[in-house]
Amino acid sequence: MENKVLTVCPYCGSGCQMNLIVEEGKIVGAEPADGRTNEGNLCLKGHYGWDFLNDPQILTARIRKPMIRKSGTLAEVSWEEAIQYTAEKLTAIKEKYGPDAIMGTGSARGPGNEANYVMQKFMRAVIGTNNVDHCARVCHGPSVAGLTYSLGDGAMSNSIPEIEDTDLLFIFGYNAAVTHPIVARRIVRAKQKGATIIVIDPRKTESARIADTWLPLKGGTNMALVNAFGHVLIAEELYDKQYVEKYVEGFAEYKATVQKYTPEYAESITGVQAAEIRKVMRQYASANKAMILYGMGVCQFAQAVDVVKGLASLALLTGNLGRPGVGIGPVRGQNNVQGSCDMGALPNVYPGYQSVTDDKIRKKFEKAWGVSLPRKVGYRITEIPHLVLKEDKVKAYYIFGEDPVQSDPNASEVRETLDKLEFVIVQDIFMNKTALHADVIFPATSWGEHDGVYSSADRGFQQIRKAIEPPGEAKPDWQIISELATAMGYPMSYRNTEEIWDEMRGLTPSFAGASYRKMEEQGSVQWPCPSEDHPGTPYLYEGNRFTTSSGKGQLFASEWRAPQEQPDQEYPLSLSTVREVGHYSVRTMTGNCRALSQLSDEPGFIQMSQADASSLGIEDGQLVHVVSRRGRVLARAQISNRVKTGATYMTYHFWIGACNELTGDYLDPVSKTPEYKYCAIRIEKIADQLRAEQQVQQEYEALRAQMHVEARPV
Amino acid sequence: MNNVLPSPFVIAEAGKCIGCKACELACFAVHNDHNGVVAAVGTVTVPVIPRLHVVRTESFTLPVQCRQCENAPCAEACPVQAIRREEGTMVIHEESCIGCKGCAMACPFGAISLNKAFSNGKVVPQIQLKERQHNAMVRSAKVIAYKCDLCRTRDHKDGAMGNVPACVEVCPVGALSLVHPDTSVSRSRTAAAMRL
Amino acid sequence: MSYKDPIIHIDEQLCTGCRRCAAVCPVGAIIGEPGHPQTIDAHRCVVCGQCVQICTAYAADNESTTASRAVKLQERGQLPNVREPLFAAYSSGDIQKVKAVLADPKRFKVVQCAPAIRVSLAEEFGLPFGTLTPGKMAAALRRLKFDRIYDTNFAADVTIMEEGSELIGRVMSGERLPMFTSCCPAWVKYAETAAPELLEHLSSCKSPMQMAGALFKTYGAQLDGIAPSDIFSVAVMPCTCKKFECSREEMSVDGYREVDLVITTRELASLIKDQGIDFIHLPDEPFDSPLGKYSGAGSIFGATGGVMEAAIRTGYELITHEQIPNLQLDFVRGEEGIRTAEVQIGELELKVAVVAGLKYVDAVLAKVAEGTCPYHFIEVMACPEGCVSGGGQPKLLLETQRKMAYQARKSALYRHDSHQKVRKSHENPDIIKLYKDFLGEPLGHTSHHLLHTKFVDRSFKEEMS
Amino acid sequence: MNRFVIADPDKCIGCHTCEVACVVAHAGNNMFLQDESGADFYPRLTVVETDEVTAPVQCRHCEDAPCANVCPNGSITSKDNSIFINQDSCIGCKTCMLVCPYGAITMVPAHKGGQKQLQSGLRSNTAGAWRSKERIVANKCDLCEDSGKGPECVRVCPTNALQFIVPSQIEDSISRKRLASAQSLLQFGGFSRL
Repeated sequence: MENKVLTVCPYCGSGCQMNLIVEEGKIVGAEPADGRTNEGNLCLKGHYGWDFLNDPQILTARIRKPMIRKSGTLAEVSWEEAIQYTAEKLTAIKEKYGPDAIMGTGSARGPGNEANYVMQKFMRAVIGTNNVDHCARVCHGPSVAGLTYSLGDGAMSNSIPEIEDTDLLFIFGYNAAVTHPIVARRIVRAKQKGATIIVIDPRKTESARIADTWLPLKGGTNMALVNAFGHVLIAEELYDKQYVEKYVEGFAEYKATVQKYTPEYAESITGVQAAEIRKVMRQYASANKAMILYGMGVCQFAQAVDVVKGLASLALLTGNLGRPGVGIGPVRGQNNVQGSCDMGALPNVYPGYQSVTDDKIRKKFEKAWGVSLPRKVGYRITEIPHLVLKEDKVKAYYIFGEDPVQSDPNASEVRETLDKLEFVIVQDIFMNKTALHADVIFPATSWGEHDGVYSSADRGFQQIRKAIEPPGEAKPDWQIISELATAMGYPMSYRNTEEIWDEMRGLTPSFAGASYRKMEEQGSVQWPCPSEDHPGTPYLYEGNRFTTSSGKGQLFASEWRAPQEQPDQEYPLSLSTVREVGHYSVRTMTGNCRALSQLSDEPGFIQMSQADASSLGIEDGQLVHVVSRRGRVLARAQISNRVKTGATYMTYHFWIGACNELTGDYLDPVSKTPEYKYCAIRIEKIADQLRAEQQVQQEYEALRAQMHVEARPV
Repeated sequence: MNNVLPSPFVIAEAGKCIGCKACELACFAVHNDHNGVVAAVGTVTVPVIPRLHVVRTESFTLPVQCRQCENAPCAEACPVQAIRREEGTMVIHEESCIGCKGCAMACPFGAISLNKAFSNGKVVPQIQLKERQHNAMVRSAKVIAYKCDLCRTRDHKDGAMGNVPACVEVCPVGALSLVHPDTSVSRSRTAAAMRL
Repeated sequence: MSYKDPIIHIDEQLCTGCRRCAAVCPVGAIIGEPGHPQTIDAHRCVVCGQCVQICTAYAADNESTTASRAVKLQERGQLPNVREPLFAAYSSGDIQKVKAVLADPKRFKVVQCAPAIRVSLAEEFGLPFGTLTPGKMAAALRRLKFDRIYDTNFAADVTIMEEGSELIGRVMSGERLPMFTSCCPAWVKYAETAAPELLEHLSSCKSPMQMAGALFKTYGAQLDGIAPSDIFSVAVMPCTCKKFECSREEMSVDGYREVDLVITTRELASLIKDQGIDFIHLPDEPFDSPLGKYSGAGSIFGATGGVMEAAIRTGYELITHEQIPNLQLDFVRGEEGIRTAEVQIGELELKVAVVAGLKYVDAVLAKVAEGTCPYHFIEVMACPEGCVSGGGQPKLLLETQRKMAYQARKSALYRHDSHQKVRKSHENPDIIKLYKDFLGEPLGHTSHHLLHTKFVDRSFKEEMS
Repeated sequence: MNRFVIADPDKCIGCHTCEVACVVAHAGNNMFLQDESGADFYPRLTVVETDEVTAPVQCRHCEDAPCANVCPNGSITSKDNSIFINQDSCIGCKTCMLVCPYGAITMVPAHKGGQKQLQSGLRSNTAGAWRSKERIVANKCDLCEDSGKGPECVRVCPTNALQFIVPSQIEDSISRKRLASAQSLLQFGGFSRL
């Protein structure tokens, strides 16, 4: 019997709705549904990215039972034992070192909002620390920080469907075709409808290819360019004086900072022609509706929050906010990274971005949760290596649905950190590189095996639904955490996700009206949704009332700082980490999908210019060594005439060609987001290609064995 | 002599055309020596495949034909370089054409059409390509792209007037003309100057 | 009237309303708005077929709005394997019927071809304009299984005998002058429709085709010992109006149709192709005697001025009993329009006019009605250059070649004439024999019965059914 | 005339969904359900990315298909308005691949019922052992004829960059363009003055 289960795609923040087709308890197919953002379309991951649920053991094996490290090796144990053991260990560490010695993560991926709510509640109410953070830190952390400062809310101001109805799209460091094909669809439609498209990207992305103007800036010069944009708006009096006067603050300081960033000065830094800088700003300022979209090309630099604020300032200067088809859009990378932020899996805020340092708010949560809560802002995940290795402050790490060894920069340092920690808990669906360092492993249910709510990148709450039974003894994340909390003396007895959701709504004014029923009825509810009779909010800042403390938009500019590590003689090329369209995040899911894994497989690629390849004598498709000060990996050369000479790109999904073995851990001072987009490397040609290919095969087999993949029949 | 002369082309004049299709017929007549088409209609044994097309609507009628584009999209679209510029005319080499339809789709004027190739009054068969017809595998018909070639290969001995394409010559109302861009532009300039 | 089919049609699915046909129609019978399909006023239409010749609105293969080609061919009375394009203006065909009769061994099939066929038929097979092929034509007809290959040219010689005698009589008596020729059925129909009061000015002679038809089923039948009822008489004509003429009620002899079916040059060509006859490589074969033997005078009937020239050659000698000094009468040869001349025949200064193109005849008729027309004898041909430019002739793809084609066909006729041993109708030995053995004398009783007719007033539209 | 699929580079975002769809459509959904994970992956269209263009390239089902015209044993035929490769009779001579001006044909191991087909006679020596050689056959877009649902790539493309062109559409498009080009001339007149 065929049965269709309506749910939301687990890949990327586009929030595409889809049906899983279930036959006899197994998923046999997927088809697009008519969701608000996807309108009956899916990309390849949505269409063909569900069969990891059948545990095909391609890259890594599903975790089916709890495990405890006993005398060095992981051994399967019962749930009781695992929970009891973990509760005791955490309690002991808390007693010995204090609650702030324990760090926990949220998960921006499969678990959903309820699990994140329970996790942050666990850390805050049970452990007693604000040490909860998650991978938003390594992606759109700067957006949350920057946009909260500038406008009030750390999310897309406008909705994905509005993209196609704007007059001008200003796309900065955002490769939608690869990261969000279904958002790229809107860009294509905007172009077809006549919008002007301006793309700022060092690479000729698909958006750049169809753009009216493409500004190929040098990597690591964003701030200089954004300052120059502001300079032109003011110097040529293109900005909306009335709007600035009425709704915006900080103009004088802003003007003073951007003063020296003449287009000519910016050209000397960015390589973008001064005339082009002027031209695009004239277009941007004169468009009736202009929308900024940006991505990791903005956020994954050590100077990221400043650039986010700088981009928001451009929208503020031109009055491109508070209406449909305008605004600024950080399109979130992971399916529920918006949601894990919404749920307060961040060290400084409770659900709904309520500050942990605000006494009134803290009292509300203390009353609801029946405990006293910590006042101090917690640690960020990117600080953990330093806090463990250098300051010895963190002793236990509860890693929930993340794989920092693969996803965080400077992997060898992350491994060292994990090994030094006294106690590491990994809660996940598949074996991964981080799990190899775990003391306890909790098997969790996957997307498709549990209910919940995801937040799409444009603030849309949407329900995910259980389609099949989980394998082995896997349990929903919220249930595992609840059992652990109970074992630690703080009973949690949720019966289902709706109970958790309703508790969360009761404590979060801006989400208060987003009930399951409303989601069911509307398909999607965009926050803020303060009351039961409120339909949700497609675009923020109606009437140009900003949610900053003063109610006004905040202009901000800052001096440009060069990336921390510059290419030199020894490491003459720059490396930026990117994504590829057929894979997702650390690849535990897509790497276990038959079609997707065959479209592109280990060891992954390093994209380079023809000129660089020629000077190194490298041919397309050859294996090469990529070396940085921090590591050395194998990757396959992909020669492209869309990249600049001197620049290289690696996708971060691959386990053999793991680019985060190479990346540096330089952080943005505000958001603590690492500089993934810029480090120095060199490429070494490999003479014996055949041997290198064999090496890749051997490494792959070894990895798979480590990941508990059963030996494949020859 | 560094200037590349733009190609001449045939164009129709709105308001004059009466829709008689004499141009289509003439076009066909002068391009089918190899099919034994001579002067009389009775010598025609193949379908009339014109290289210009009279468009008719409720309000007007006008023939449309190749504009001999300088940056011909058809030639760009051709994967086998069967479309080439020869003596100022964009010519489709029928022997090379593989019937891929790319040129017809690329042409913004709709000036290219695909049709069966004929020789000696018979369909030209494929070399090998066969299709099933009535339970037997038979050689398919070769299909090629057709478009205006300004009658460049036309035999002008039979009462033709110099190098004027047949369509221009037969139009009973003078709605078609062969335009030489260089001379017409200079004439327009002169005319504009005289109006000053 | 016995005919139902108006013969000339405009296919409304194909007509683009360019009205080029209206421009060539001599009688203004084509009605319609520009850009919309035209219709034919059958009452006015003289069935000359000039519209069929000019029409360029062909059926494109891919027009989904039109009926299938097979259906149209059937409607048009054409053979199903005809491969030439179909045009909006067309004449109904009879070739399917001819084909059926030819397959019938019980019928005695007799055929005649008009003078203009032998100078144009070859064009249908790709030969140059005006290629003269009487021998191949006869050979082709024989291969089509006609039992007797007779010829209209023979009857043209008879026409000269009868019409010449009639002219002499009228000139002598001064009655009913001027006298108009009556060979062209379109002209006759026009006269009957537009000027019934002047019908007595027409020669009472039937056309050569009808004379031939009448003789085939009488004299011919006797010669071959065949019952007239077994004879099937086909005429190949350059003319669409001949189909109308042969169906006129009065065109019968002793209860038999004089001509059973008329087909056009184009229809004959389609039948030759249908039968797989390699026309180009046929040997030259003679016509059958005696009704297929003709003089040069008979052959020039196909061109404007030809009847006049032939009549003068014979009339001169009948009146003067002297040999005509010059056989080539260039003053009556020419193109579209009116040509006049005065010919000194003994004492008589014969005033003649030649009208080529029906549209020029109105001026002449007006003069006749006024009684101020100075001519004795007027030849009228409805088509622009006589039968060579008839509506049933090979249709041209290129308008630009029309003049050249007509010129070439006419030259071929005159060349044919000049190569004949006998160039005057009254010197044709078979004509002499015909009168001796069968007719007696021109305008005699038998002639009157078989070769002369009366014309009808067709000015009332109601007559059309 | 033949039907074919063609991409609009102005809409293509290079997401490769079409390629995966192609493989899945030809493997059947059991591709996801088999225990063996080594299923072959041979898309019949290929996304090409150059500096200027991004678009999948696939068989144009040429009317005068050069592939069919060079096929030595009639394995490529015209069928239901498409050019069809009979993989059962293909001898793997590769000539079709060479002559295709679109690069739309690739040589792939033949499969039947999910199993790689081996040759009965021909053996090859790999790593010191003699084994029956795989059958290698020509592979290209077949318009997903067997599915009865039309080309899967067209169905899944998220930006509608792929179009399934049927002959009447070409005719219609040409007619539309003719009409438009005629209309564009209406406002002018008197070219003969030039």
